[in-house]
This record gives sequence, structure tokens and C-alpha cells, in this order.
Amino acid sequence: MSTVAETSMTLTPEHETRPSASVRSRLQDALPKIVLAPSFAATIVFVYGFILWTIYLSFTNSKTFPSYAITGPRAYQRLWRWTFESDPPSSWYTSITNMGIFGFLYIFICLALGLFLAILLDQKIRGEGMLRPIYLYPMALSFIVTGVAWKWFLDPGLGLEQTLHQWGWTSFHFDWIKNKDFVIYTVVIAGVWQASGFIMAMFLAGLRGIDGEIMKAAQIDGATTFQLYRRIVIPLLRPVFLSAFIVLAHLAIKSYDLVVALTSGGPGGSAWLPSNFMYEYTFKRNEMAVGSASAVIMLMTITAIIVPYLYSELREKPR
Amino acid sequence: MLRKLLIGTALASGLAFAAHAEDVKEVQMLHWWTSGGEAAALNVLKEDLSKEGYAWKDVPVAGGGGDAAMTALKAMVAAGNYPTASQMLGYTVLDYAAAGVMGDLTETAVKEGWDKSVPAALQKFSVYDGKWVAAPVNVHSVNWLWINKAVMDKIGGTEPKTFDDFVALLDKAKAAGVIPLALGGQNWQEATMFDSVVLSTGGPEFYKKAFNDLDEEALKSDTMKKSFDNLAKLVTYVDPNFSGRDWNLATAMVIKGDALVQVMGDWAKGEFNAAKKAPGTDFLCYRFPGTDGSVIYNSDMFGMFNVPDDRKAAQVALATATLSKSFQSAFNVVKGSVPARTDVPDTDFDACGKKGMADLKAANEGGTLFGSLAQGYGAPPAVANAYKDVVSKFVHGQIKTSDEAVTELVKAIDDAK
Amino acid sequence: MSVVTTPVRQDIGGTGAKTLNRIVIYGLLALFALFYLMPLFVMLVTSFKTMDEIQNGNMLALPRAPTLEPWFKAWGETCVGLTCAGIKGYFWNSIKMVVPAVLISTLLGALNGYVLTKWRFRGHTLVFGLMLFACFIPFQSVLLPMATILGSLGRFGVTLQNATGFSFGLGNPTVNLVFVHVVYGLGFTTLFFRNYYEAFPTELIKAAQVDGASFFQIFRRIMLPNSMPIFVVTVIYQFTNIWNDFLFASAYAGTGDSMPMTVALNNVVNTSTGVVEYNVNMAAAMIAALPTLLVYVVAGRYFVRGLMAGAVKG
Amino acid sequence: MAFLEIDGLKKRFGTVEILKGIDVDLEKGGFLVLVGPSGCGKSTLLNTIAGLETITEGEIRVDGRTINNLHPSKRDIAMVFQSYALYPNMTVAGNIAFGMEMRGVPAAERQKAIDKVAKVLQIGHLLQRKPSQLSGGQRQRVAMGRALVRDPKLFLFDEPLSNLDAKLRVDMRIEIKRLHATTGTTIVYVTHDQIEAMTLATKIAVMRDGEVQQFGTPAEIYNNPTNIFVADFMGSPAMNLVPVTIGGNGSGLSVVLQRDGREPISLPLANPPAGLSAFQGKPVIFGVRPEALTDPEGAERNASNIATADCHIEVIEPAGSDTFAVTNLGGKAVVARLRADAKIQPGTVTPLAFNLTKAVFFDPATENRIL
Repeated sequence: MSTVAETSMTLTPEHETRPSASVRSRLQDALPKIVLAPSFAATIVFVYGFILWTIYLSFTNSKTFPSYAITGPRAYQRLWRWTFESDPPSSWYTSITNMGIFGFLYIFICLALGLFLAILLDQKIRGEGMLRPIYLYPMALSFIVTGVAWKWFLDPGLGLEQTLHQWGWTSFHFDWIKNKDFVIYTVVIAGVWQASGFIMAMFLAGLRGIDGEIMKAAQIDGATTFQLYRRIVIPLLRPVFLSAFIVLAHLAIKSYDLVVALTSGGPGGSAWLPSNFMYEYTFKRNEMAVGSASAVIMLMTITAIIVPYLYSELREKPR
Repeated sequence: MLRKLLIGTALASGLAFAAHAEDVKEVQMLHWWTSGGEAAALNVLKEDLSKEGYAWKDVPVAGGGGDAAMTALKAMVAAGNYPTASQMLGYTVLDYAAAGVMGDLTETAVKEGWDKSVPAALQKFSVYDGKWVAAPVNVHSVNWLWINKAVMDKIGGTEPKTFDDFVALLDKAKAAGVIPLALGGQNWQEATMFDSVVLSTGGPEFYKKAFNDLDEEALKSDTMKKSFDNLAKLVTYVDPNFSGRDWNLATAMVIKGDALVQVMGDWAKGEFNAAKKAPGTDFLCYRFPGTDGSVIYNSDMFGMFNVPDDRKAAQVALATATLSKSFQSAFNVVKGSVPARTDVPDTDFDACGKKGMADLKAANEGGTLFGSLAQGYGAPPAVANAYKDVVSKFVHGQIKTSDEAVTELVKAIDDAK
Repeated sequence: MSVVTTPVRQDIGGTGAKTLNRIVIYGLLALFALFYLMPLFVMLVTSFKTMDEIQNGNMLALPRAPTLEPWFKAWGETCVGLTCAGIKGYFWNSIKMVVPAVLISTLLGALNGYVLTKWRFRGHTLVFGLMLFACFIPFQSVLLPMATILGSLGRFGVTLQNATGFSFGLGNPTVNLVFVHVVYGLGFTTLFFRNYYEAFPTELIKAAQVDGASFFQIFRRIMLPNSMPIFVVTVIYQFTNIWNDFLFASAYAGTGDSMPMTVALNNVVNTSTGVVEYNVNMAAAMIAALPTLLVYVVAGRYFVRGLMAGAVKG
Repeated sequence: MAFLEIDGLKKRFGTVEILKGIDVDLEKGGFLVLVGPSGCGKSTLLNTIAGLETITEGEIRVDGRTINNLHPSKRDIAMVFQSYALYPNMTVAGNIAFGMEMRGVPAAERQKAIDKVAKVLQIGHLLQRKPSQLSGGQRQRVAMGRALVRDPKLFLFDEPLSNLDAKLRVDMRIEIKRLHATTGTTIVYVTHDQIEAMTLATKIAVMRDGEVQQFGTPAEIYNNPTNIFVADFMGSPAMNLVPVTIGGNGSGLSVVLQRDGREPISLPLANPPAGLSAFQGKPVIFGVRPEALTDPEGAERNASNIATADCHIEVIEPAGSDTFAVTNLGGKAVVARLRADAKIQPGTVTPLAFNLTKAVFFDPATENRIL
């Protein structure tokens, strides 16, 4: 997530043509744009085109299949009504509150744990080469693979609780995965397990990129280890925080299979995230309009969070 | 490497197209029967077709009780690549038929006499606008109790005939230190059990009014409230770790004797069979107390798609084989369900199967054969899922009282209609 | 620039508490290693147990009588749908989809990054921003429209086939999946390369221009040979994502002949009828995950270096 | 006709004008240095000559041929970059030969050319190494080798010495000068270091904010700066620029310098520039280079206009070859350049000689030289 360089080096600005240039050299000038064009066109069609399509569908009465007659914002009215149904919670209410809890905890814990592990690993650790892949590997596995193992581990009758009971700690109690009020936190645990190693790698890379002389200077200035990290190192890692945030935000939004594989939706649907809601309504309940409307709300939320960030990062700085 | 791959795949597809000139001796079949017993059952059909010279192109997509397969089907239909046939449930068939993507098997149906042999309740889903669009494979019935005989003997229980009997039986088991009721806390399992509870509490007329006709008076009646209270009572007999459990694990609890009884559709019998348990000696199958004489059903259907002409012959062969008496018998013996036509001999079936077939026939004739709302045969998926939401929220405590449950049910169903 | 040396860290902390410090640090690291390894451990021990032991024993206990049987069964015998030949056949399906998809998306990402940093035009940030934002689209919402487009392409392929005798792979499920993964992978590959090339000295490009190298010659001779670190990162990232994708794979894979590994694995693992053979499931899961595990373990060190070299620069 | 001619060159990025009409020319075999503070447009100007950036208006001609629209590789130029821009993935030989390879020169011929250049620059033993294995000076040589091997019409240097340490910089500066002398090539050279500009150039263009402030020989630039900016930028230590008022006594003009707490000094001018009379009684900026301000014994013998005044010496800086004395005039620190052995103590009041022949005056409003 790099910022734009101070001086943007323009080799062939588009607003200037070379009057006497031959067709061939004009082709050469256009080459970069020609190379970029397919990717850009694909993005426009297959991302933004589809977003428009989704927005359109959300204003129709689409059920099992897309229907193209606009019938008004009924889907949004339903979502809006559900937004405030907290007793008993509507599926939509559950999904968005879960998104808040999950999104915040998942991103926060991943960042904190990733940074913490990276700092520990950066202390000239023998066996770093062995530990690093151990922390990283969860990212390599699909949750179809690891979901079962996690489900067992968190199941009070099979996993941790039972094991500790067998070992003699009979008062130990850990049944979050069965509890409607806590199941979302088990999703956080599994999610953190999956992504925090990757974030650790990003922070480790960031730490390795910090000039050793700055650290020396701070030590000479009498900074304690804690002060060194809090006042010098962590501020220097700001760009990594931002990149990690983007990666985590995108993973959080797409955490669909995590919920399904781990909890099958949780007791009474209490583990749903908006992506589950969207999938359920679009594909399972044949209420495509509502599914599309929820997708639009999701995209709007993402836009509200990501676009200001992208804008501040990508805006061309004055020369 | 890349070039080679691309050319290779291109060539492969080229060859596939080249064969289009004459009839394609191949059926493409989308389904989610991937586990041992089900796959074995389906293999019978594959064998039957291969005897006639048709190749079987398998498109299995497991997961979520067909959710993943239905998503794949939707994508295939959107792409215009219809499979020859797909496993489908209830209202989904009608939705696809309304979208005009299903084929027409009426000719074959007339020839084979399906109109007479297939129960009318099933024809509601396999016939659209006067045309046969799907071949029913089986009939499942959901209002069953599955009981471990050893445990039953130990606690000295007898077949419960009423809901109160049932509760008394469960109390006995509880007193004996056995988990009385094995339940998987997933919304479809809870709702499937609730189908039976409603039928038991309100009787056949009430069930039909509430869960097939979606009559608002019935939905918000005191009978429905009573049903929820009964459900709440049953849930008190469930072990604390039930939430999220897969249904087959619940069945395993009964098989192993950890639990006394499970309320589940007749596919549970497949689990007993796989564990080499015999009906009558190892386990018992009773109708859910107070529902004898009625059958709440669901059915697996093979929806037949509007395939190109050169694939129609294969499709007809598939449909004919599916509804042939020999396959209906062989398949359903393995699967635990009963045949989708009422004129199949019951000789190969076990005691539970025989009872199931007799019950189906009686219910069909007596007008007490009802679609299961939980299984998508009572109302379209939007309604069925809204219903499952409410039941599950009630079981897990998001909805606290039966009054509230009834209000929510009416609201949710109204919303989804 | 391709060689990133690891600077030696200064020891942090006083001399007196040093030993204690080290013990605490190693202790914490080991504890977290256990946390990360736990699911893998459960899967591994389960895959070597007999069904009896799984049903009656503790899931964390080591197998009493280790057996390789589940692995053999998963590899060569277990049923995927109606075909009972194990999951070995689906490996090739996945590979012939994943390899082209990873290579094409990475190469396009590299070209895009090259253009967006070294051949800027007015509005280049907008173009990049739009491509980056595309990373956030939930894939569930593109499933159907994409299927429609793939279907049209397939029919166009048939037309081409009839007209020219060659369909150019249009309509082929593997080609479709490659296409889809390339399209939805572009955002990330472009991001990775753009950030890397941002720090790539522009003077090298100028020098090569003065030397008479063309657009593509500069890319091939100057940019690519100096892109190893980010190449590794991108390939690992893309490989993992595409190998593990289930949604697109299940929706667009067509018949079992071209079904990728994840769909086959799902069909083995995600069945809820009959006796669930957890040991075989776990073995199958491990086999399916081997390529990605291998990639992470083997290329792990280059991964951190690659991240260092650009992906996380500010 | 000059060898390199730049006429009315303008460059805009959107609405921002980066080069505002540059007119410069250079004879064949000349050495043009573009000098100025960072951001003045000197590198952009060089890039437009190289063809690495397009121009919005104007014309660039080399040897009578307009090259505005030619691709960099077709302009018959070679360029040495600040970072040397050696391709890290190629050996030294590969780097030097890359341009020929791109032009399709046969391998044998390339080898011959490499050997020849390697001999000239004494880098024969480095040919098989990668750039990362070279020291800064070696990289610099390789970068020059890559330029030399092309035998171009025009050499472009973009701050080639700024990444070297002080000693090496001096060595390489001499080397470049020698190379220019022996090969007789035409060179355009960008630097922000005015010493490099003075020592190397046959022509200097001092730039600021996209405009050429002054274009001329080093001596012209040094002795006759056209404005305050050029006067201040060229020369080290910089020219003393002191606010003064012009006093008049009948026919002659004088410079009136303020001092704190003491009476102003009045220095009579023998040959004031014609324009100065208009400023009588008004403030102007008085410019005098340190070497024109000495102890009376060290003053230039044949200067026609020397005035002496007592100054309070605040600081003494013995630099070995010279001694610099800092005094305060007109509210500003003023540096005088004395002989190394000048007997002078800080805190004392000492007479200093102003060589007013070399003094220059600027209009404080326009900052231009008063002529």
C-alpha cells in the first residue's frame, strides 16, 4: 500500500501527441494503455458491471431467478425494518451486529497478535525458520479442511473441555460454540488462528525494514524496550498497519465459509455474518432481491470504510 | 506448459462438440448423494443405464443438504448448460419449471402410467402446467421415532401412543440416566421435529391448514401455541451439547445407546443399516406419537431439464429407469425411504419399510399425506426457511415464549410470502 | 535490490534480566506455536487412527495403533460421488487449472504494475483505485452474472467451433475457471506489483530507453528479472487462494471430469449420511492441502523477504 | 549555428508549468552545465533533451536536426544517471553492451566495443561482476562506460557525482574533465553543486522555477550575475549581499552601510553603474564577494576603486589556505577573505578593504542587477 512517489514521472503523458509521429510510433506510445486495457476492461465489466447488475436486481422482485421489471425499493424496506428488530433478533440484525463484533475483534486481535508475535520473533530467535511456517501455515489451508478440526476442538463433548475433564480439571467449562450469545466469538478465534500468522509475516517484514540505526539511537537516548517499541517502532510501522487492515478487512467481509464450516450458522442462526445472509437469501431462500439489497448494503459499507483510505493513500501529491 | 494446457483443453472441448452430430449416449446428473449408502443406492441407477448403453457423467456437489448443489445448478442454468437431470426438492422444481428451463416428459409418463402410480401429492411437484417435468425417486416420511431397543427394554418402555405417553417415556429414560432425546441443534432438524409435533398436537386438518395452506388463523391459533409449548417440553430432554450437531451424530447416539430416541425422517434408517442393526431386534421404528395414520413426506426428485434434442433420448431413458419398479425397490431398500409409486411390491423391504409403504398408501388414499414444511414440501423455500428461523430461535432461546413464537411465525411467513 | 539481507537485531533489554527475558520470549513463542499447530495435530493423529479409536478415544490422544490405511483409502479408494477411485485424480484437475490461472494473473499483475508506475498517464490512480477496490467484491454476488457470461462465451465457442473447427477453449470448464480466477485475482496481483515497482528505480527504465529497449523489452529484460521477491509473494498468495477456492469451483466446474480438488474434497468430507469416516476425511484433507502447505513451508522465508521488498511498504 | 539549440521550450503538467520557455544553445564540443536548486526544472530539461519526457511547446535541435519527436534511442545520445541506473540483473559487460544488443549489434562487435571502453576506463577486471559487487566509484565508471560505448553526439549527465564521497567526487570530476578534453564530445550536465558547474562548464545555465536566470560562461556568471539569485547561488562562500542606501555627495555616489550602535560607513564609488544614480537616497542591495573584501595589505594592487573602513570582527575561520573573517554590516553577517597569515583577532576592530570595482548592485524590488 504505497503512497505515490513525490514526483510522478510521466514518460508519455496522454494529452500530448506527437504530430509527425508515424502510426507505428503512435502505437508505441499507446502500448502501455493497450497492455493495461484488458485488465481494466475486465474489472469494469466483471466487477463494476456486476455491481450495477446487483443494484438493479435489488430494486426488482427477483425471486429464484433474476427478473428485470423494476418494482421499487421493497427489499430495502424489509432490510431497514429488520435492522431494528432486536427482540427476537432478525437474521439481518444478527448479521450486522455480528459483523460489528467479528470485524472489530478479528481485525484488532489479528493486528495485536500479529505485531506481538512479530516483535517476539524479531529478537534474534533461534529456530525462527521453523516457527515462521508454523505461524503462517493456517493461511494455506481452506476452511473446508480445518473447519472440522476446529469444530471438534471447540465442542465441549469432544474437544478441549472433555480433554481437560479427563485430565482432572472437571470444573472447566468452555461451550461457547453451543451458546447463541458466544458462538460468534468462536468464529473470531478460528478466524484469528487463520489470519494472524499472515499478519505476523507482514509486521515481521516491516520490522526488518526499519533502519537498525534508529533503534540504536533510541537505545542510546535511554529508551526502555517498551518505550522503544511504543514511541519509535510502532509509529514507523504505520504503513504496515494500513496494508494489514486492508487485507483483514477484505478477509472479514468474505468470511462466509468460516461461519458455515465451524457453526453451520450457529444456534438459531446466531453466528450469521452479512455474507451468510446474502448467500442464504440469494441462493437458498430464493429471495434474490433481498440478497442483492444486502449485497448492496455490504458494498456501501465497504465503500464507506475503504474509499477514504484509498483516496488518502492514492491521491496524487502536489509536486 | 501453459500453451500446451490451453491447447489441450481446447482440443478436449472440441472433441466433445464434434460428437454432437448424433445422439449423445450420456446423462449428466447433478446430485448431492455422496455418502456411502446414498451413492450405493444411486449406483444402481448408473448400472441400469449403462446396461442400456448410456454413460453416466457424475456431477456431485455435497454440502448443506443440497445447498451447494442448488447453487451450482443455478449457475449452470444461468450459463445455459443444463444438466440432463438434477436432484431437486419440491418447490425448486416448480420454480425452475416456471422459468421455462425444464423439459417435457409427458409422453413417457403416459406410456409408463405414472399418473396412476405416483401419489397425487407428489404430482403436485413433478407436474407443472400439465407437463411432467420431474421424476420422483422416493418418498421420505419425517414423522418417525427411532428408538434403541436395548435402552427401551432396560427402562421398560412401551410404544408411546400420545404425546403425553411420549413425555412419560422420556422421563423414564431420564430417570435411568440415559439422554432421553437425541437432537441435532441445526434449524432444519429442529423444524423437522416440529412438523411432527404440530401434526401430533393439532391433528391432520390443522397441520394442512397451518403448514400447507399457510392459513393465518391456524398459524396464530392456540393450537400452534400449544405446539410450541410441546416443542419446548421436548427440548428439555435434550443433552446440553446438542447445538450444531449433525443429524447422523444424533442417530449415532441412539445406535450406541447413549440416547433413547431420535425424531427424524426415515433416512435415519440408513444409519442403522450401515451400522448393521436390524429393525425389531436392535432398533424400533414408531410413528411420532399421535400421528399414526398420517404421513408428513418429502421426496427426492430428478428434475429433467430442457436439453438439446440429441440428448433427449438419454433423458427419457434416465426417467424411465428412475421410475421403473425394479429400481424403485432396489434404491429405496438401500436408502431407507419408500418408493415413489404405490404399486411396487414390498417384498425386499424390512419391517419399517413395509410399514412405511403401507402408511403411504393409506395416507394417499385417505387424504392425510402432507408435505413437510421443514423439508420444503409445505411452502416455497422463502417461507420454509422463515419457518425454520422461528423454530430454531425458539429452541435456542432468542424467542422466549410460545406467544412470541406464534407472533413471530405469522410475521415471518407473511414477510416471506 | 533482489537481495535483502536480514539486519542483525540489537539485543533489547538489560543484561541482568536477559536470561529470564529469553525464557519468557521462547516460552510465549512455543505456546503460540502450540495454538497454531493444534488443528493440524488433531487432523494428523485422526488420520492415523482406526475408526474404533476415533469413536471411543480422545481426539487429542496419539493413535494407539497407527495405521496408514486411511491415507491409502483417501488417495485411491474413497468415493467422490459415484466414482470410488480416491481423490488422486482430482489433483491433476486442480493443477491444470491453478497453474495457468496463477501464471496469467501474476503476469498480468506485473504488467499492470509496470504500466501504473513507470508509464503513468492521466488518471492512473483512478484506474488503480478502481482495480484495487475490486478486491472487496463478495464473490457470491458475481456468481450468477458470471455464469451467464461464461455460458454466452461457451455458445460463442460452439459457433467458432462450427465455423473454424476450433473453439479456442471457450466453454471448457477448466478454461472458464482459469478465466474467472484471473479476473478476480487481478486486483491483488496488480496491487502487489504496483507497490513493488513504485520503489523500483525509474532511472533504470530511462537508461533502458536511452539504450533503445522497447516497452516489452524493458519489462522482460529489466523489470521481470528484478521482481523475484514480489513474484514469490504473488504466486504464493494466488496459488493458495485459487487452490482453496470452493465457490467458483463448485459452480463452474461442470461434470466430475474437470472437478477441482476442493470440490472433490468437499464431496468426501461434507456428507452427513452413513458412517462418517473421519480418519479418511482427515487424510483426504491433508492430501488436498499438501501442495499449499508445501508452498508455504518451502517458500516461507522468501515470502517474508518478498513482503519486505515491497508489498507492505508505505 | 550551434550544435545543440533549445528554443522556447515549455513543459506543462496539466496547469502546472514546469519549464517556462527555455532558450539555450551549445557549440560542438562544449560543456553545458545546468545548475540550480532542487525543483528548478534542470533535470526535467535534461530529460526532455533525452526524450524521456515530452515537451509542450518549443523545439530541440541537435546538429541542425529537430529531435522533438524522436524516441530516446534514436536521438544519438548517451546518459549517465545520478544512481548510475545499472541493471542489477546483468553483469558489467552486459550493462555496457545492452544498448548495442537492443540495436542488434553482433556479439563479436559488442565484445570489441566493451574491451575498448573497459581499457579507457580501466574496468577490465570488473566486466563479469554484478553491479551489487562494485564500489561507488566503480559503478560510476561503469555508468560512464555504458555511455561512452555508444559514441553519441551528445552526452547527458544527471548529477553523476552526487552519490560519491567528497574525495572521490573531486577525482571523478577531474576524470570527466579529462574525458571531455580528450574525446571532444558535447556534454550537457546537470548538477546542484556550483563548484562542479564552475570547474567543468564552458557554458552555464543557472535555473530557478523553470526559468533560466542567466546563461553564460562561468566567468560571466561569477563576475556579472544578473540578479540576486544567481549572485547568491554561485560562489562559495556566497557573495555578501547587504542592504545599503546610495548616498550622494555632489557629483559622486557612495555606498552607505549601517552598523549597530555605530556611525554608518560611507564608501565612495569611483565608477558606479549608470543606473545607480536613479537610486540616490534609496535602498539597494550591495553585493561584494568575500575575495573583494580583504585586509588592506591583501587588497588587489591594480584595482582602481578600493575603499577602507573599520569593521568589528566577530568570528575568525582559519581554513588553511585562507582565513575568513565575519563582521556585521547592514544587519547581516558579512564574510571577508583574508590571507592565511593575516594577523587578526576576533572582537577587535580592524580596517577592511572593499574592492568596489568588483561590487555589484541590485534593485531590491526586482532583485535584478542595476547596470
